[in-house]
Amino acid sequence: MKMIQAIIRPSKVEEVKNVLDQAGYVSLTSIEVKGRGRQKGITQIWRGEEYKVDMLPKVKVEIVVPDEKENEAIELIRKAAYTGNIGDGKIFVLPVEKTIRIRTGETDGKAL
Amino acid sequence: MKMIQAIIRPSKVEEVKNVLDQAGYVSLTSIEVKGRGRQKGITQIWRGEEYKVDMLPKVKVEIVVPDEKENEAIELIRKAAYTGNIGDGKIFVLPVEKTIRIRTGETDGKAL
Amino acid sequence: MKMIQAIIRPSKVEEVKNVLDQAGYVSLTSIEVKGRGRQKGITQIWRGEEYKVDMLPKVKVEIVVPDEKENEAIELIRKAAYTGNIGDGKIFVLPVEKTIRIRTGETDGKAL
Amino acid sequence: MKMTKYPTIAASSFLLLLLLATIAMAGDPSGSATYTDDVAGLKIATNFAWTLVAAFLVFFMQAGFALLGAGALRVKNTVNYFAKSYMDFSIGALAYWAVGFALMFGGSKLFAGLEDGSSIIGWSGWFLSGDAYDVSTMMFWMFQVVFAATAATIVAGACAERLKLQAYLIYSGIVTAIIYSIYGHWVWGGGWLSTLPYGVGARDFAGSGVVHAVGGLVSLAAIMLLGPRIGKFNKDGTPNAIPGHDVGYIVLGTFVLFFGWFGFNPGSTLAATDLRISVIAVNTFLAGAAGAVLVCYWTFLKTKKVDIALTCNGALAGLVGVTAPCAYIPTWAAVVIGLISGLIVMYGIKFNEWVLKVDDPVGAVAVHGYNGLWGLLAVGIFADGTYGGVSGLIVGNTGQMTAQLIDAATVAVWAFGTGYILFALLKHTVGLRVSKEEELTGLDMGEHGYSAYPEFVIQEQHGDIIMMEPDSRANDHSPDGVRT
Amino acid sequence: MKMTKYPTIAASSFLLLLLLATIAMAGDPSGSATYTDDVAGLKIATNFAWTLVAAFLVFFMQAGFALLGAGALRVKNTVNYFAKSYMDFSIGALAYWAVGFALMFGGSKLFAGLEDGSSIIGWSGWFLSGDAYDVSTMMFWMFQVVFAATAATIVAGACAERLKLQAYLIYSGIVTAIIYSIYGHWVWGGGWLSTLPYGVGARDFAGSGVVHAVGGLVSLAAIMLLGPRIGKFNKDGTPNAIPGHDVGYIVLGTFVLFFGWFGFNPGSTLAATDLRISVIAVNTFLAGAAGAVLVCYWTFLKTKKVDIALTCNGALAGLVGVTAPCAYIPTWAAVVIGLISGLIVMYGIKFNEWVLKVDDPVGAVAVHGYNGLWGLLAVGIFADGTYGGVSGLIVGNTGQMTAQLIDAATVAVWAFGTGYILFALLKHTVGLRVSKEEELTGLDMGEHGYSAYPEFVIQEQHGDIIMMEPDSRANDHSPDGVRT
Amino acid sequence: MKMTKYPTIAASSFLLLLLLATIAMAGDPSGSATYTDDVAGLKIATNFAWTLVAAFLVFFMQAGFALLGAGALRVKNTVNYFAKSYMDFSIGALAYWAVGFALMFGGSKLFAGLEDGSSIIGWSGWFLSGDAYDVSTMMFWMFQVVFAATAATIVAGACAERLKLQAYLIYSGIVTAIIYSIYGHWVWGGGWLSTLPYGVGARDFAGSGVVHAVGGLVSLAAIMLLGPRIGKFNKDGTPNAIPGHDVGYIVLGTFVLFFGWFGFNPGSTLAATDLRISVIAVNTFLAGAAGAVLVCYWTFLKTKKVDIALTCNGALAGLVGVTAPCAYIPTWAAVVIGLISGLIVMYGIKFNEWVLKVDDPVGAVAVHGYNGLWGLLAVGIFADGTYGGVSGLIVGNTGQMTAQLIDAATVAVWAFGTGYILFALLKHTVGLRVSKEEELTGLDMGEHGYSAYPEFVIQEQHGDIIMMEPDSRANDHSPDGVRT
Ligand SMILES: Nc1ncnc2c1ncn2[C@@H]1O[C@H](COP(=O)(O)OP(=O)(O)O)[C@@H](O)[C@H]1O
Ligand SMILES: Nc1ncnc2c1ncn2[C@@H]1O[C@H](COP(=O)(O)OP(=O)(O)O)[C@@H](O)[C@H]1O
Ligand SMILES: Nc1ncnc2c1ncn2[C@@H]1O[C@H](COP(=O)(O)OP(=O)(O)O)[C@@H](O)[C@H]1O
Repeated sequence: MKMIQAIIRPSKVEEVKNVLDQAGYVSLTSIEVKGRGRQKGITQIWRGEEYKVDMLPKVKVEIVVPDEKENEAIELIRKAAYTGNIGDGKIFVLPVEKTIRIRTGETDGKAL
Repeated sequence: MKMIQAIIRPSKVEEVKNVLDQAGYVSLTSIEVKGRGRQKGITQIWRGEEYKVDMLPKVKVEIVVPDEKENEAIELIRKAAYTGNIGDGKIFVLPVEKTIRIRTGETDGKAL
Repeated sequence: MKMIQAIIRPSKVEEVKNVLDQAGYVSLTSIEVKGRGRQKGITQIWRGEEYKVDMLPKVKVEIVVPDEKENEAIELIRKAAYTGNIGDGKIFVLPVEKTIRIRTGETDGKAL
Repeated sequence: MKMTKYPTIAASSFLLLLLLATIAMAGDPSGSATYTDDVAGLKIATNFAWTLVAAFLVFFMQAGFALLGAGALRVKNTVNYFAKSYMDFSIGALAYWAVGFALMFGGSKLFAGLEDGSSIIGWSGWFLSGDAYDVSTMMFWMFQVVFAATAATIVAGACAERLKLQAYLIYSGIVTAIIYSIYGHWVWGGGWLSTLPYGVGARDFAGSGVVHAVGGLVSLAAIMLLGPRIGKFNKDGTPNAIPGHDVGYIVLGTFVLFFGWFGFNPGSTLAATDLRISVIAVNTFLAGAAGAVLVCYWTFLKTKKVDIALTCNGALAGLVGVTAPCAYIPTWAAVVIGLISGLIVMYGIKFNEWVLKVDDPVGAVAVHGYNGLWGLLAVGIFADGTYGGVSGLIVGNTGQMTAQLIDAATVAVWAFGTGYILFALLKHTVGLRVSKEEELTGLDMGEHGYSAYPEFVIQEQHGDIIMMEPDSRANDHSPDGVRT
Repeated sequence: MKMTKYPTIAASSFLLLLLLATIAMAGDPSGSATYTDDVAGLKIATNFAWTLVAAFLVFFMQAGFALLGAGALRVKNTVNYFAKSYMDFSIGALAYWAVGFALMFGGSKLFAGLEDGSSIIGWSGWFLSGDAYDVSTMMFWMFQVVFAATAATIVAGACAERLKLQAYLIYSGIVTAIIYSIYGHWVWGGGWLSTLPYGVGARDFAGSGVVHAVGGLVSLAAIMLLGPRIGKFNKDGTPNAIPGHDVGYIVLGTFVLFFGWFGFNPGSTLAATDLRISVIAVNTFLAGAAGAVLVCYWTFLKTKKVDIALTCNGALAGLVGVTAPCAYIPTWAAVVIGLISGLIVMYGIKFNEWVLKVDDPVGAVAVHGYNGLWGLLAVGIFADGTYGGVSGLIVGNTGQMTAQLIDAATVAVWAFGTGYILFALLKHTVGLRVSKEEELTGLDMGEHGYSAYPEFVIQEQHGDIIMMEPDSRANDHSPDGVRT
Repeated sequence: MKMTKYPTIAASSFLLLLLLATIAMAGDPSGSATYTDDVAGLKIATNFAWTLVAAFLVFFMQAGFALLGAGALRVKNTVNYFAKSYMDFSIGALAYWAVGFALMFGGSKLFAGLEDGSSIIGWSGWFLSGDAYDVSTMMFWMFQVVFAATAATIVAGACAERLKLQAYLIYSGIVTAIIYSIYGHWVWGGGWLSTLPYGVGARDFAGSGVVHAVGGLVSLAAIMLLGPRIGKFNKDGTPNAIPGHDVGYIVLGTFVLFFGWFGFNPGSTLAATDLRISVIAVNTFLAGAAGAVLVCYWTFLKTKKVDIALTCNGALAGLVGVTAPCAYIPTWAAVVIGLISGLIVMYGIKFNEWVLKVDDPVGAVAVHGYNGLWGLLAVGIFADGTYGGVSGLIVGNTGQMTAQLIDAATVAVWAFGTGYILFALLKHTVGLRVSKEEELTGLDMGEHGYSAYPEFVIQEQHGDIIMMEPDSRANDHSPDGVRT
């Protein structure tokens, strides 16, 4: 199994979730993060002084899928999160060795 | 080493922590997340309109253990987080290649 | 590629980021977490009663690097996050199988 | 205000006294001519104190509006709403000082410097200069300006989360200086509505119509032209809930508004020597309480939950509804008015969302607009003849109701009409709406360059919301952890 | 209120004047018979203005209670607490209008429409109808209703985080309409306590007993029947700290309450022509300040930290303690009373948690209950005879102390007893407590279907708390990053 | 206050009347000798009511200061700031009761018990005991103590996020009891500044100098000795922005302060029978509005953003600027004063950060210090001679300006000088500054042992901030998601 971690714009979360939902990937976890990448940060103002915040709010969506679904899920996320502008984010894939559903004790394939 | 990621109910965090503590697993990290699984979400109300929120607050507990402790730790968490109702959550196990304690520079086994 | 997860003091985040920045590691993600380790927690007071909070606020910095940069990045973080006191935190290294830049579709090396 | 409020008991009125004095002698900037060390002078001083303290309370309502609105919006638009709330009274104060007051009370001859005007419009007292540099005129201005600011601020809530700040700032000055002031002239400035040949003429004691209906109906025109927020309506036209970010702010704002209303209504006598102030205060309290109680129980019976945000709207609805009649009615009528106001606000919000399909994030149209109209009619129904010679249907009098109907129709046409024209003009000049990108990111970043709570970790709510199918509502009320 | 407050100087009192007037002529709804254009009329108007403004300030205390309580609770119960705070005054207003006022002041003959009643209970003035439709009666009602609402709201804090909303709403009406009003009759409505044959009879100037002790001791009965929150006590019976979610709300709530107290105490003369108002205001300020200073330094000396949440309780304790005696004492006594109040609240909270083992999330029992009783006794100690003929121990008089002791004992028995019966009845009918599941999830979801701050990321605190062993307290104060 | 405010119209003044009465008869604790049932007595009662209500409003400003400051700071120092805000008025009240009032008004002979003192310092009225146990003296004390507390609290904001609580608590008592009171004696207590032989002597109607300049300039001395917060200045001396954690608190605090200012300025007549109160209220409103409007548009034109936090400072600047002249000027002058105040605050903040290189987290020095001085001079410029015999440059009179310049110079030297000495002494005794570790962790944990919002997930902001190079400002305003 793989854990797909997608770091995306907050404004794209809804779209990503909907797309995954429709394709049958209902289960997922999301986390508020802050990130820095090629995007340079945005200018803010405080009492007349301008300054730049280089860590921007992003959302990390984590979804664990069976190996064979990896590419499909990545493609779905990529398309839904795309705007073409810097700051669109990144997807990381990590190996998952075991999955257990707490309620039933089922493992791996059955637990997803 | 393994990183055990358990996504559990917020109301079960205390119990999980206590159980781990007593079994000698003091060190751990927790993160507030929102998740969607088989649980369908809960109904909320705003100015007379009912709606459903499908992402529910969960807590992700991360604990890195030596390979041989993996199963014990999983069992402890599973029992403590169990209620038998949908929404109990899931446990994922990821491989960890290296661990370093910042204060001492010790690595791996010694760093846990 | 590797995902380096460093759990550090909130007051050290700025230093860690600056050091990484100067060494060319601009991209990273940070998450607010709470953690328990050897550090025993701190005493707090509420309406005249003292109590101890055992989960302390920490920041988890995640940075994905090519395999060959792993050690350099770890060293940089370790030095910047070091105070020598309990609570300095830990670094975990996880394998990453794939990286995709959403904007361009580039993968792996190019996506970092 | 005075003339139109109780002309039939004018002989016993302190203001007439002042009137005679001030007209005879032009402006008295120091007050040393107006005040004399006897019963007459002391009476003036007592009423100055009363009116000014009431004005200060009404001023504080601005904070209530700011809180109420901000709490009902999402985090990303909080700074923007606070900025609008803050700036509208600042700009409004200058606009009303320069122009509005003269349009509204010129020709009323109520105080020095207000000599010139017709029954349609006034034209004296500009900049409070000349003879209007007078302690009595200033006392009166102070009470009036806080009302003018209230009318303007109502619109901020209805248009929130998408209206350009720049358009708002322009709008704000124009409503205060012109739309509000001209209609106000007709009712409180001695204009034609106050002298209608039915009953004693149209009566709107503390401004259900002048303040609230104007604000609420300009709001309606504005949100029609502005369109709903992204995500408010689904493709099939059904509305989505977009919950506010701080329920504490909503409740606190309602408390502050309720508190300020005790300046708004009882203060509108401009005189503590008019002892009816106590009845007015009691009626105000009871109507607000009744509006809240109705909504609280109604929603509880329907959903088994107490919807406190809607209940707060119910309280405000009751307060708006009783604002016009508060001086003329017995206490039981205040309770009845409040209960009906509660119904109006609940069904008014549903009507706006499901029938008109307009998006009013704070419920301003239902709270202020519909209940403002209701308040005008309530005068014609419940006035019991014990005060100001105003008698309504409950004492068998129909003439007053005619006057009130004309007034309600007039304000509906005037406020909606001028509001529509104003916002249409703005739409084709500076533009009404922020870009889609800015709306999604939030107006705080776009218009202000900072966010309200930069150190708190925030999560977008909107992406998680699924509206309930009307038929699936019965089940699934289970909280987290209950098998469904 | 009047009769019992300073009967010995009744001749100089404006109310008696009114009394004569109103009794002779039945209700005067317009005020035109009560007000006359001379010194007598103007005096009435001045006192109307004073009393009404004071009533408005007291009304605003509701916002203070809401903030104070909400800040001391966890996020997951915030909406619920705000809802209780908001609804109790709404329901209370209607209950007091219908029933409470008539029970409390019927027979006092203070104003028109209050003729019938005995020294145990009153029975006239229902619904403010009939002769009670009178400007003076209404002025008086307005001041009284805000006090009645205060008594009810105190209990909300003590029972927070676990009491069913439905039980609370029923409770709220009954306390305001009956428990509060009947005891109030005995002290302020001309009842038996005010005419005790010791000193000048029991005196409770602005309600340490009538308002605060009643609220605080009903609270004690309620939390005994209700039981502690899950997690408050360990198996060995030691209490855990459950910190509140917003210290800013606690401080802000205290400011608002302090502000409102300037209506509560000085307003209780019902007359600005009673110039003692200035002494009352000063005593109020000093006692509140002294209570805060004591707690601030006491906790600092013990823990090297300033416990501002507890300090706010100290300020309120001082205010409660001085509420009964504020009119009768010199300024140094106000300072002493405030200091002692600070001690009472600190040790009262400890006593409740460690000895009684009851769970009072906001400290209502100690702040209002114990200090309410202390205030009654303080009259018997510190009254210096300069006002209302009330002389206490410091001027060598023991009779007044006897009356105060009887009053204190009476309120303790009455409030605790009726409170216990009421909550026991509720427990066996609608039930007092939410389900364990709902308590853990929070009452906001269970009773209201939404959370207070839906966009903020929240973390449960309770799971992280370990109470300190009493002997391990010395070490380990180190902040994050210091080697321990 | 009185004597210096309108000595030339003293004959018509109610206070003189009181004066004659009280001096003849020593303290009147019950008020029964002061109040008589006639026009004279009623006048006193009316003015008591007015002054006390105004004092209550000024008291409430403490909540405004607390909110304003807390909102402008980081989460980790919120409890500490609230604690300072709360404790300074508590300690200040006791200090002013014991010592300050006697130093300030002793010898003024304004009321009973204030007989002894010189033109430099007073020495009677300690502890409000002896003859000062008098209703009129108490009324006066109540109004004065809330002003004293205001002066002290201003410094809390300037020193926030690094000043030891213990040092603050000591400072607070000393400023209120001594530094504020002695200078206050010179201006309001009949001291030498009020009797300067230029114009009618120095005039500071409601305390631009006495309250605000004192607070603001003591602040300047304090922050010079204290040094900037860690991270405020870069190695090259350029300042960094450290945004506040809650913009809502800033706006709400400003609303509360504005509301309270209507007690501060109009209340300073101590008399509703001085009908100039209406002009004062209007001028107060207009100056505050003008200050806000100027800053709002000025920043908008420069940055295309509306900086609402700075705009709130603009409103307060206008209010501070008009505080001294509010009684003496026509309305257009209030607008002009407010506009200039807006400029002063914007450039004052820049001057402090870029030239003096001091760190004032809330802008207290610019808002209160610089605008306090401006207010004193504005009297000399804009007084139009219609009130109190004060005539400035606009009516061709230069004498008054001389007096005002002397006053401004005096307060600058006195407040900065004594403030510097006091903080230098504290620095070498208890120490001014918390440890570096505590500052980084936040004063909430270090001084109080808890955090303001324990259940909210908080992220440090400071680490993310990069100041803009002055030349790189033009580009890169794009919100998230726009290609840069
Ligand atoms: N190497 C990395 N390690 C960890 N997080 C990263 C890394 N690269 C990017 N991110 C995360 O992805 C987010 C988006 O990256 P960004 O560079 O803005 O996208 P792009 O360059 O593809 O337009 C960043 O804000 C950061 O949170
Ligand atoms: N495949 C997955 N990938 C990522 N997170 C998941 C996945 N499945 C479940 N989760 C997380 O676990 C939480 C609990 O899952 P849920 O389906 O409610 O449990 P169960 O179905 O076992 O009762 C979800 O809210 C989500 O955060
Ligand atoms: N085995 C572990 N699994 C997960 N998180 C850990 C583990 N060990 C430490 N941590 C995280 O690292 C943080 C710092 O650890 P700590 O024990 O205080 O450091 P040290 O002991 O090296 O001084 C903890 O607060 C926790 O969040």
